[in-house]
Amino acid sequence: MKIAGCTTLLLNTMFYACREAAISMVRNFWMNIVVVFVIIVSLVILGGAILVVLNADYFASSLESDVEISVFLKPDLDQNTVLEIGERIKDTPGLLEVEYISKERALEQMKASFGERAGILKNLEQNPLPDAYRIKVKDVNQIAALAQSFEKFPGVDKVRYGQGLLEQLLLVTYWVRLLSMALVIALGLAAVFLIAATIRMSVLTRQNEIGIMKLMGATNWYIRVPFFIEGVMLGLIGAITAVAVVSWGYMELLQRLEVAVPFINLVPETAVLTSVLVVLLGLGVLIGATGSLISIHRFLRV
Amino acid sequence: MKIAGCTTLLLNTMFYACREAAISMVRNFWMNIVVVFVIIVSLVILGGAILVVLNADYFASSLESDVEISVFLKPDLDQNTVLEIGERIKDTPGLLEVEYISKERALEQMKASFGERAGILKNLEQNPLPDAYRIKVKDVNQIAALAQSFEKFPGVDKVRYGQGLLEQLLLVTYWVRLLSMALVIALGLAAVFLIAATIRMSVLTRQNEIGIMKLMGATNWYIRVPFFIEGVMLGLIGAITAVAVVSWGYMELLQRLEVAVPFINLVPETAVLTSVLVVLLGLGVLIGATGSLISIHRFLRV
Amino acid sequence: MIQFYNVSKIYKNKVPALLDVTLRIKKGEFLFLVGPSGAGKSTLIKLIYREEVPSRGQVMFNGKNITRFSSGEVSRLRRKIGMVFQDFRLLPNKTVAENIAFALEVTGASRENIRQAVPLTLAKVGLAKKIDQYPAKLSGGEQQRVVIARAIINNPVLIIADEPTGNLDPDTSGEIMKLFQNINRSGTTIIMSTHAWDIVDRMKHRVIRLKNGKVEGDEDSGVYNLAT
Amino acid sequence: MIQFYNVSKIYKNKVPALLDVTLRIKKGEFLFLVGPSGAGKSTLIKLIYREEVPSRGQVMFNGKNITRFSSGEVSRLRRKIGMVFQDFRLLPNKTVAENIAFALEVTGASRENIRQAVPLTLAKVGLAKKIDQYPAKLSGGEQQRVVIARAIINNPVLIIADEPTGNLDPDTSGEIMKLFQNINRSGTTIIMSTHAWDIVDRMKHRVIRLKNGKVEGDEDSGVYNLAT
Ligand SMILES: Nc1ncnc2c1ncn2[C@@H]1O[C@H](COP(=O)(O)OP(=O)(O)OP(=O)(O)O)[C@@H](O)[C@H]1O
Ligand SMILES: Nc1ncnc2c1ncn2[C@@H]1O[C@H](COP(=O)(O)OP(=O)(O)OP(=O)(O)O)[C@@H](O)[C@H]1O
Ligand SMILES: [Mg+2]
Ligand SMILES: [Mg+2]
Repeated sequence: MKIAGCTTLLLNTMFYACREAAISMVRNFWMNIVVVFVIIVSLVILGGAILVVLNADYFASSLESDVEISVFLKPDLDQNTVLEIGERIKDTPGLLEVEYISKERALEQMKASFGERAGILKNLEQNPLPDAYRIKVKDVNQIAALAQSFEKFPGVDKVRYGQGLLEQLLLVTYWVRLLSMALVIALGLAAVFLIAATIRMSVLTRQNEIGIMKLMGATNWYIRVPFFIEGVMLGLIGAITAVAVVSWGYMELLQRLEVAVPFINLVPETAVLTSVLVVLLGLGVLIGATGSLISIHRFLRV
Repeated sequence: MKIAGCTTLLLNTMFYACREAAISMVRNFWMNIVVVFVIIVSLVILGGAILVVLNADYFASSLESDVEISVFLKPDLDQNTVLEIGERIKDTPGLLEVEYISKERALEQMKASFGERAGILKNLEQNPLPDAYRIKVKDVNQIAALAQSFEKFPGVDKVRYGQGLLEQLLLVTYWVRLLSMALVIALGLAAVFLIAATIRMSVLTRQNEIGIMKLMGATNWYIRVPFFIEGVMLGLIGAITAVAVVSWGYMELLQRLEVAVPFINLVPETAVLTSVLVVLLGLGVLIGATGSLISIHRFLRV
Repeated sequence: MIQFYNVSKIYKNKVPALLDVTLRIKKGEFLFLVGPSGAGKSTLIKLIYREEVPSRGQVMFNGKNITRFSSGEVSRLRRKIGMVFQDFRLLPNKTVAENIAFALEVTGASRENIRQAVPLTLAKVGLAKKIDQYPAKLSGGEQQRVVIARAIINNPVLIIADEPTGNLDPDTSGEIMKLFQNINRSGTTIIMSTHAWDIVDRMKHRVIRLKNGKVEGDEDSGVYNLAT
Repeated sequence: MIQFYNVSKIYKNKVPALLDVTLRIKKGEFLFLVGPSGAGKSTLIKLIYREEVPSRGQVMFNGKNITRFSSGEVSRLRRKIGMVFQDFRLLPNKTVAENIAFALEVTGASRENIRQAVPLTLAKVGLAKKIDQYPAKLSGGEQQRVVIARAIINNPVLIIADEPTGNLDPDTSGEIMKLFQNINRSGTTIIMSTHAWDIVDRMKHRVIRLKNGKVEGDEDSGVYNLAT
């Protein structure tokens, strides 16, 4: 009997809370438009930042995977020594791929890369190029150390890797990541702050009403729950819209870029969009909940 | 007598309006924090977008100025014919610079650009390169037409220009400009909308007060002016902060990039920052004024 | 001073608050408006103050049809009238002094003028002590007296008081009625709606009796006429 | 039922509203609280309702010290009391029906229950017609009757009415007093602050007279005692 009564009370209260939240949202329509707009802007920027980071990573990794160490051998080594060196290189941990490039193949490749101007190479008396190993590494950050160790191998003349360029590229991706991270954190906090301020505003404009409700014997939770629901709903609506905007925008960008600038490679949509979608939705709800809880906690004390 | 009275009335009214605006801003402190924050975010993004556009333009123009047409001459022309062709080229309108590159100079340049690998060119029996004219054009978009016309000159073997790459780069800068413009317009409108919504909120929370004031015989302007001042002040505060943030951020970026990635060239600060500063300040005030006027017009009718 | 010609007021939600009211109020009169709750007293007052416009008929003030007033003219009209609202309508974010001063500020009075008039007027309603309080910190009767002070501060030609003694004890009511009486003697017209039958019976002024939006009685030196 | 032990209330701005008040109210009593404007009547009432806490002394309700109540206990206390506020405190965004229903909703009453009780209670105060109006669209006296309806709807053990007839005409006041009388006969305690000397004199109940925050008189079947 008592438990049934409690359940009814709870149901009634939940019904009331949802109705109040809905009424408040309809009543403060314009105000909520502003809030949702702010959340949308925050989350779209957040989503944009995530996509930029993902694409920067993608770009960086595509660059990184192209980066190789070239180990040039001394001229006039016999075939055995060349193979021995190859074995020693292959035994080094941390490598992805080791390829032997004979000087003949190197010349052919050079001719191919010269294209039209290959005529320049036609009249060479002898092949001036050395034998070489081309090595791909697992972790780009290990590349300098590995190159140094190969340099000490007997029979090795020179070791080359895209030193300057690679380091600079790594720095760029580092900065892109750092800036985006900072932006993401700042915007996340800003959105929470904005929701909190908004719910606070909503609390303030209804201060009178809340005071009266308390005097009528409404408990704190009876008054708080609608604001909580309101905050979460605002966050959710903002997040859903932001997800739509980001998805649409990214897909549009992909399509246009594919036609216009085919040489730029972006992360293909499906993989990225689902993760962004989940992150944004979760964040929207989290922002709404945190924001409203902060305001409720600070401004709805007895 | 009457005019003096009017002046006093006006002075009193202005004094009252500024005091009311100030009181309202202090009283709605947290709400105003939100508004100013939104304006700051909008203007910072706006400023960021402007800087991106400016830098993209700068980058594009630095690329464009590098783009040239190479007119390769047929082999074995006598010196006079070579000079004649040079004169004909120079007579064509729309060119910036025409430079003669003899085949000897071309080979030297090639050797220089090969650097370490220049050894490959050491054993050449004869210079395989042709004489050429290198031409810079005024308008990049004219480049294809000009190249075609040069191709028809007698004594000209081939005409080359960075076709594929240039076209793609032009497309990229076009897209950057288009997207930034869209972003700038969207954000400007969004900021106006937000200010309008905020002032409207401020009007709504004070609706009761406004009603009472009207009943006390206050004229419409007496009630409107404080809101207008409030809107302009909010816009101004937001703009000043945004200017500070953008200036600081850009200067910081410039400094860091100079140390970290010296090969990236950004527009040097002073020239850019002053214009951005002026644009943002003006926009802030404009946004504040427009926003409050919209709200006042729509929600403060008699 | 004021004429109603066949005035009806039907609110938006179809509530007929006043029906075909015709009456004339002369300058310098002291007039009681009585009638049961919901009879239309406040509505009649709101029509004079142009807070509402009549659905039918005309309201004239000093020979001008106020129904057709522009927003500027309405402001000017209201500045001439001292109004005691039934529901007070004090500005919650202003102190008692600021609330009263506001009625002078809108007329463009000098600050010197305001600084002198405010404490003087507050003293008249017995609230000198409460000058710097906010309305929410006052008792019901104290708030009502602030509203009365605000209505009389700029020496209006007409004072309209909508149940000005509803929250006052009989002694304080008596003081306020004496104040009104004095103001009336100096030439100001006073219209007062009230349920205080003892005051009406004692003061012997003109009484207009409303019921269901119609004028049921209009007597010089009348009485409240209790049904019971 | 209610005991005050040496209760003083000094508001934050140093206003002494109640000074050393000791009194005892028994279950089933009908009690008038009288005194001049600003005497401390509303303050005394707010202390029972736990809208304010005493600066010194204790207030007991049914043997419990309500000064020490937690927020949940305060809510439960308030749900047992029907309160008529001097300044109405109606929810402006709810209709008359919703306002009254709210007092039942907080007690967790079923919706069926609420749907039946609301029109019944409104009829008791003579406002059946206004059930779907918003408070702003009602006359002063009608709003006051909505507040009364809200106070009595959940059959509270105690009704506290702060000047419940300030905006009502004598006839309607009489009806409301009859209603209170009937509720009181069925065992409900009633505390009513008022300036209506005629009602106090006629009904002959216990009268507590406050002045400057002190109890100046406490008589069974007393009268208002006009100074004049
Ligand atoms: N703004 C409004 N919108 C709709 N109806 C209204 C409005 N104001 C008043 N009414 C209705 O008009 C009628 C007359 O109201 P009015 O306020 O004039 O009464 P009153 O004589 O002042 O009563 P009281 O003595 O209770 O103040 C009432 O039935 C009331 O419900
Ligand atoms: N919230 C408050 N803060 C400060 N002072 C207050 C507050 N409420 C009331 N007072 C002061 O306390 C005193 C008693 O006020 P109270 O409201 O109890 O009077 P009252 O007897 O109800 O008067 P009335 O008959 O006018 O309603 C008054 O001087 C009033 O100004
Ligand atoms: Mg009225
Ligand atoms: Mg009181």
